[in-house]
Amino acid sequence: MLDLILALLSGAVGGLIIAMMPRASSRLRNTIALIFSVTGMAFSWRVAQLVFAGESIRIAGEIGGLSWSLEPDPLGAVFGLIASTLWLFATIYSFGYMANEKKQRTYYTFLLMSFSVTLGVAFSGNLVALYLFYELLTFATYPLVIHERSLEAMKAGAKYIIYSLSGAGAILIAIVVTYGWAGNLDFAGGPILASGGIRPGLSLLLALFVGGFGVKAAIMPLHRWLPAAMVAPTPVSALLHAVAVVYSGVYGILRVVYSVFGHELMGQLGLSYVLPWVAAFTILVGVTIATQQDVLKRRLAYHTISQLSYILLGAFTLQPWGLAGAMLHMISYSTLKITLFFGAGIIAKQTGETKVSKMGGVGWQLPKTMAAFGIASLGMIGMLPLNTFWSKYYLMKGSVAGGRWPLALVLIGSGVINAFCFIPTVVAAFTGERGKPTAERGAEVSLMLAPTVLLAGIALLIGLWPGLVWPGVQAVVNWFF
Amino acid sequence: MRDFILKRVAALILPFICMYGLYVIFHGHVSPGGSFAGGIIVGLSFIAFATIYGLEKGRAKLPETVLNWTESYGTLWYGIMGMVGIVKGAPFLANKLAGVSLGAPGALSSGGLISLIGLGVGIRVASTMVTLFFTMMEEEP
Amino acid sequence: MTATITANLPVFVVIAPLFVAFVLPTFARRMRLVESLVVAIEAIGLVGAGYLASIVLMQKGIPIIYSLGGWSAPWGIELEVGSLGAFFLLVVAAVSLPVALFARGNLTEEVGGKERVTRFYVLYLLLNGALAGMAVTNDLFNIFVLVEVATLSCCGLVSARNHPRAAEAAFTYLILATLGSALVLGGIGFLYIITGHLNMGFASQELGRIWQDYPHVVWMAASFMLVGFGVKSALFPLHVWLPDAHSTAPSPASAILSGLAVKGYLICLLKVLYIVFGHTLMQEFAMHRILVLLGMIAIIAGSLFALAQDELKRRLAFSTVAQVGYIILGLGLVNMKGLTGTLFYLASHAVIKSSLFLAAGAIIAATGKHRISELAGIGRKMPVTMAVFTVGSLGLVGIPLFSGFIGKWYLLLGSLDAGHILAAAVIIIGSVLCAAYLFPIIRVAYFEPVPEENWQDPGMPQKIALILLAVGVVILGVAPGPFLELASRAAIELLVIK
Amino acid sequence: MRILLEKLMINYPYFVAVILFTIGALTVLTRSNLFKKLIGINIMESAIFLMFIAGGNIRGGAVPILDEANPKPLYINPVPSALMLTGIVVSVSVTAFALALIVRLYQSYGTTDARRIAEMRNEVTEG
Amino acid sequence: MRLRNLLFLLMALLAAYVILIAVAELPPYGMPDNPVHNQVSERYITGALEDAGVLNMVTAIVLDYRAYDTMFETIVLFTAALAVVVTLKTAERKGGGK
Amino acid sequence: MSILYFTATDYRIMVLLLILVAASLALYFIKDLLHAVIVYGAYSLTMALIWLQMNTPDLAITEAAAGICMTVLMMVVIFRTSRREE
Repeated sequence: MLDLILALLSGAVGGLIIAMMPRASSRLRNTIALIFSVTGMAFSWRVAQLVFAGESIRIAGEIGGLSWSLEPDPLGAVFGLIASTLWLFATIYSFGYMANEKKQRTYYTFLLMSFSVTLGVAFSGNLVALYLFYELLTFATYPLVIHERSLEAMKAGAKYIIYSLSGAGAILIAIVVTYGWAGNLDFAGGPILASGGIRPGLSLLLALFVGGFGVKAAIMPLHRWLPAAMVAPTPVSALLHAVAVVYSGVYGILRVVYSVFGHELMGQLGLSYVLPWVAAFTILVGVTIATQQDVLKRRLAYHTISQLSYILLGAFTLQPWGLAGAMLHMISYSTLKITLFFGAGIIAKQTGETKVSKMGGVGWQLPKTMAAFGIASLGMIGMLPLNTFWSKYYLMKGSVAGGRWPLALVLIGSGVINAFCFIPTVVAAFTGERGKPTAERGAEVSLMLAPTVLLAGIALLIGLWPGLVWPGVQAVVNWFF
Repeated sequence: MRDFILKRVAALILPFICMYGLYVIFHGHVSPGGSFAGGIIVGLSFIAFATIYGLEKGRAKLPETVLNWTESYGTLWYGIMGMVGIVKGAPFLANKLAGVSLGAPGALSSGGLISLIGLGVGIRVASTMVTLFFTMMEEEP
Repeated sequence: MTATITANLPVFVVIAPLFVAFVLPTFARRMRLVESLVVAIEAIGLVGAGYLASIVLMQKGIPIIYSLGGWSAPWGIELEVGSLGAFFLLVVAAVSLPVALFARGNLTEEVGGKERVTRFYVLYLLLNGALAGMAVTNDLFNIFVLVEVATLSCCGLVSARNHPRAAEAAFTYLILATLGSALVLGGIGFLYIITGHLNMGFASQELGRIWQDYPHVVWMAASFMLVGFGVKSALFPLHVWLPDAHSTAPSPASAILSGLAVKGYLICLLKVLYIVFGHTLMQEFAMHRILVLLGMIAIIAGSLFALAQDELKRRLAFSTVAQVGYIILGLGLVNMKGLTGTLFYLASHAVIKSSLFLAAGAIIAATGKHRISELAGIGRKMPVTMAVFTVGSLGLVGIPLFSGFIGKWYLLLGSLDAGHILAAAVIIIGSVLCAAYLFPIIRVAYFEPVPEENWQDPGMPQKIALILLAVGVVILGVAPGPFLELASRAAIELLVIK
Repeated sequence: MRILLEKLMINYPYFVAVILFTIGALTVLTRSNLFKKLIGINIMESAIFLMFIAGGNIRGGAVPILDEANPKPLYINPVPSALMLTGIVVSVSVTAFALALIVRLYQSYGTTDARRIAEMRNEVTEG
Repeated sequence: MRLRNLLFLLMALLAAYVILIAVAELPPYGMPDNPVHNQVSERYITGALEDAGVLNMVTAIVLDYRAYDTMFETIVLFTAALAVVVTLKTAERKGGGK
Repeated sequence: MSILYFTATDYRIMVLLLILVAASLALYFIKDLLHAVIVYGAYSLTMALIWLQMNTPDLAITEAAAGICMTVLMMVVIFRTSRREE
């Protein structure tokens, strides 16, 4: 109980403390941010440990006749683990990346605030709390998106807000309908709508839910805010728009599929035959568009859109193996994608290059960065020594088990396109004149480099020893099946 | 406007118009008419005075402060009459229930509080009319 | 003594502000005294309304009936403090106190000298008394007279601003509002001629007995009432007077007009529709569908108009048009959740919109700028004001933890119960549009370069008033307990009448 | 239609009230002079009064004032007259206030025509 | 402008027609057994003398049975006078004395 | 229709109502404001006569007084503002 509260509060308290100190030196501010990130991470690890141990933690209350509750289950715990761990890395990376930027106070305040809110999404125990934190996440991250304060940033921010609020509105209607039908909104007692059986309008409800959460999960027709939001500073793009915010959308869809409808009810709906193909479409089209992009961050953004749908695909197969694959992909993809973004950030910061076509020879200037980048690129294809191999393996297994073997082909095909997407960049980076690695010196670069390399290492480690994360995945699968 | 005959005739008639207004106010409860109509008639007599003798003389008859006070306290008078009921332990604006003697039917003093309220309303309607007229006449465009 | 006051409280909450209003003009010169008296009487009114509400809550559905002059219901005028009355009384008292506090010492620029300010206060108190009267009255003709007092004092408040545009807006408002009250009177006339009763309860009983004989008359009476009160409360196609009137009035007047006066007319409409006609008759004549349709149109159109405005107060005024749409829509969802949502939304919008208008007034008074595009960086210069504005905006958009959310939640529940999926969608679209027209203001205020000028937060009483309203928004959103209880009780009472 | 007209013959005061109401509303909505709008409002209100009073009237009824010497068998309904007394006061008040606003507008714009006032206001805002 | 007036005229005629249909349905004018003449007006007619002590029933209603309405009626007049003064008296009164 | 019978009072009221309609139409069309106000005075006096015919003398007196009062106020304002123009 206390662990849960502390995990949730640490980010908010840290953000408030930073907001209260307008004149603090950047060293002090960094220290505070670090301390609170670490405590937040530690307590969410502790919560996860308790949850996997089978203990139930529950905080509940009521707002105006609406009861809310915080009650992490294995799925929430895994999301919390991913978010809190990567948050620490991103915070450390920010110390280097943001060292010479302006408006650091606002940046760190809202970075820590969104940490709290994301954990809130992860640990929410019913739809009301989920909706509340989901809505708050939009507002907590908005100042980070428009951090540049340029016209482009403002436009991107407006787009982000409007898309998110529209999605949240759809979710609100869906929640109201669910409440009207089932009378309770708690996740704990099994799938909410399962007891009511099949009824007309259920497909529409599912479409509302998926559409609403799909905005943040960047499902293909609803993805347009994500490339626009790439104007944010790199750590923000890396963390929020590759992991935390989009994962909250993905997490919402997982919740809807497995906690609101339940896989049995889902299986009876006609829509459940369509949704995997929507995901497959997004996978292929997203990655294809990504290969056309020249700006590295935009390429990464479209690539994110594509990869998120792997997770959704796994979820929509409604098979234990598929869910396992989705969970594994959630874990492994996040480490790799953050590595890629961090690498892109270092390249942009140290050489000023943002376009892929002009990155020839960058590798000689930034060998360590490009090495990590290369490892992550290989991971995106799904090569063996890396963790994504396992997730793809289980995803394919799930789709074949669900009788939809063409989906497996989609996965293989997208792996090939992924190869086209990043490998040429890495190869080109190591061609051309062989310069000296001068750009990788200094405290700031090492602050950025350390998390990058470390994350690449973690990805490799998980790939070599998937048993490290398997218990968590197992717990989630057992929880829902 | 400064016609001599007009002034003389007005001097003869206007007091009677005013008296007639007061009559209408006082006899509101036994015959047609009532405080509102009577009040307007009284007000109109003053308005006619001011039109014929000039605005300054009219103002001198009824200074702004007097009008201000009649208006405010004339409206309050209604409330005070209503409070009589509450003081006597009956609801607001009670008349018979408050134990006020209703008097002999048809007499001028009948009706308990009704005639008192009517008097207050009549006076304040008259003063409102005069205020409206003066305000609209006075302000220079 | 105490017993007398308690027994007569339903009438005291109405006449207390009026009595103060009558004596106020005679000491116009002593500004301090006038201001303190106004704030004091508002505070007393709040205490009285709170006491009445607590009694009503404790009595569990038995309304307090007060017969004026001792004449019982069909003969005399009857005041009824049920859940609905107590609810609206509480809203009126809770909003008008901070607004009166805000007006302290702030009016001379917009209104003029001491005498004019005193008259402004008198009109303010008269409006207040009329609104309180609307909350508790149970008589059709009394509603008309109260509506007239409210209309005239509203127009007076608008024209109190010493500016030709204010006079023009007041004239348009006066003409259209009088047209509306003529229609209301006509509706009352129809009802009176066919039922012979002016008391709402008796008229309703009689109407239930004889409505088959006069179907067209009933329909016409309802549409007269709807159009009449619709003009007064700025229902969408009839809203033409509102933007001018509410944006040119002095800021406290805009706050009270948008926050409360419009709500007063809506409460009257609600009483007429649900008490006199009753929900069975409403459904019989399909009035509820018309209301839902009008509400949906108003939400969308008002929001789109608001988006197009660059002047701060005009944008807020058009937003009122949109929010009235929500309340009308909720009136059409003839079920318990929808009515609860409407009533709660009415209260929350009263608090929110007055806080927004007061904040806008403080900004305009401090900077002299009326346009949103000129307000860059104001959030840094006037932190309290802008924080209140932000809280108000979040509440209006319907973010959880703020008051608008709970209202919208119940409206959504109600519209789905009534089977209006489209209405639910429009409610959500309205929220998104609301975000689209309010958040740019906040963005401009906080995330754009800070100007050089020395702009400052308003003085202490104004700050307290703003903070009180913001706290109200948050409290209504986090712990709406008694308010929600009263609203849902009122909804139940309105639905079981027939 | 014929039945309608027949019924309207019986209810002729109501019929005239509706006509007056329509003329008044048209005057308010189509005439741009402020005085005309004001007069239109007054016509509308008096139409409503007419409807009320006609509703309370009885053919052959007596004036509602008791005459103790020779009591009448049938008095008309006194309620509408009482209500309309209030209504007349209201319309007087509205008229007075509207006249004051007209004076104020004339001071500012030099005209009492709504259309010209709107034009002048637009010029002022643009300039 | 012409077109607009024509439109208004058509709308007004339509509205008048609709109202006329409703009005034709009202109880016949001037009949003693109309629903208006119920126990309420009966009480006012027979009880005015006893309850209020006045001969004029209208006065009895205005100032006794429904005195609350009349109070608000005077308040309407008060409000109007005040509003007129607020609108027209833009300058402060000259001189200090009252 | 058996109840369609008119008494002398009815005919008087009908004539007065016709005058009323004529006056209101005139008010719609008259351009000269001063004339319009005079017609308005006639209108409200006709109204007072109708009240008298309808057995409500209280209302008749009040209407007459109020009509005169309104006419006077309107005249004052017309003299002070835009005399004789529309």
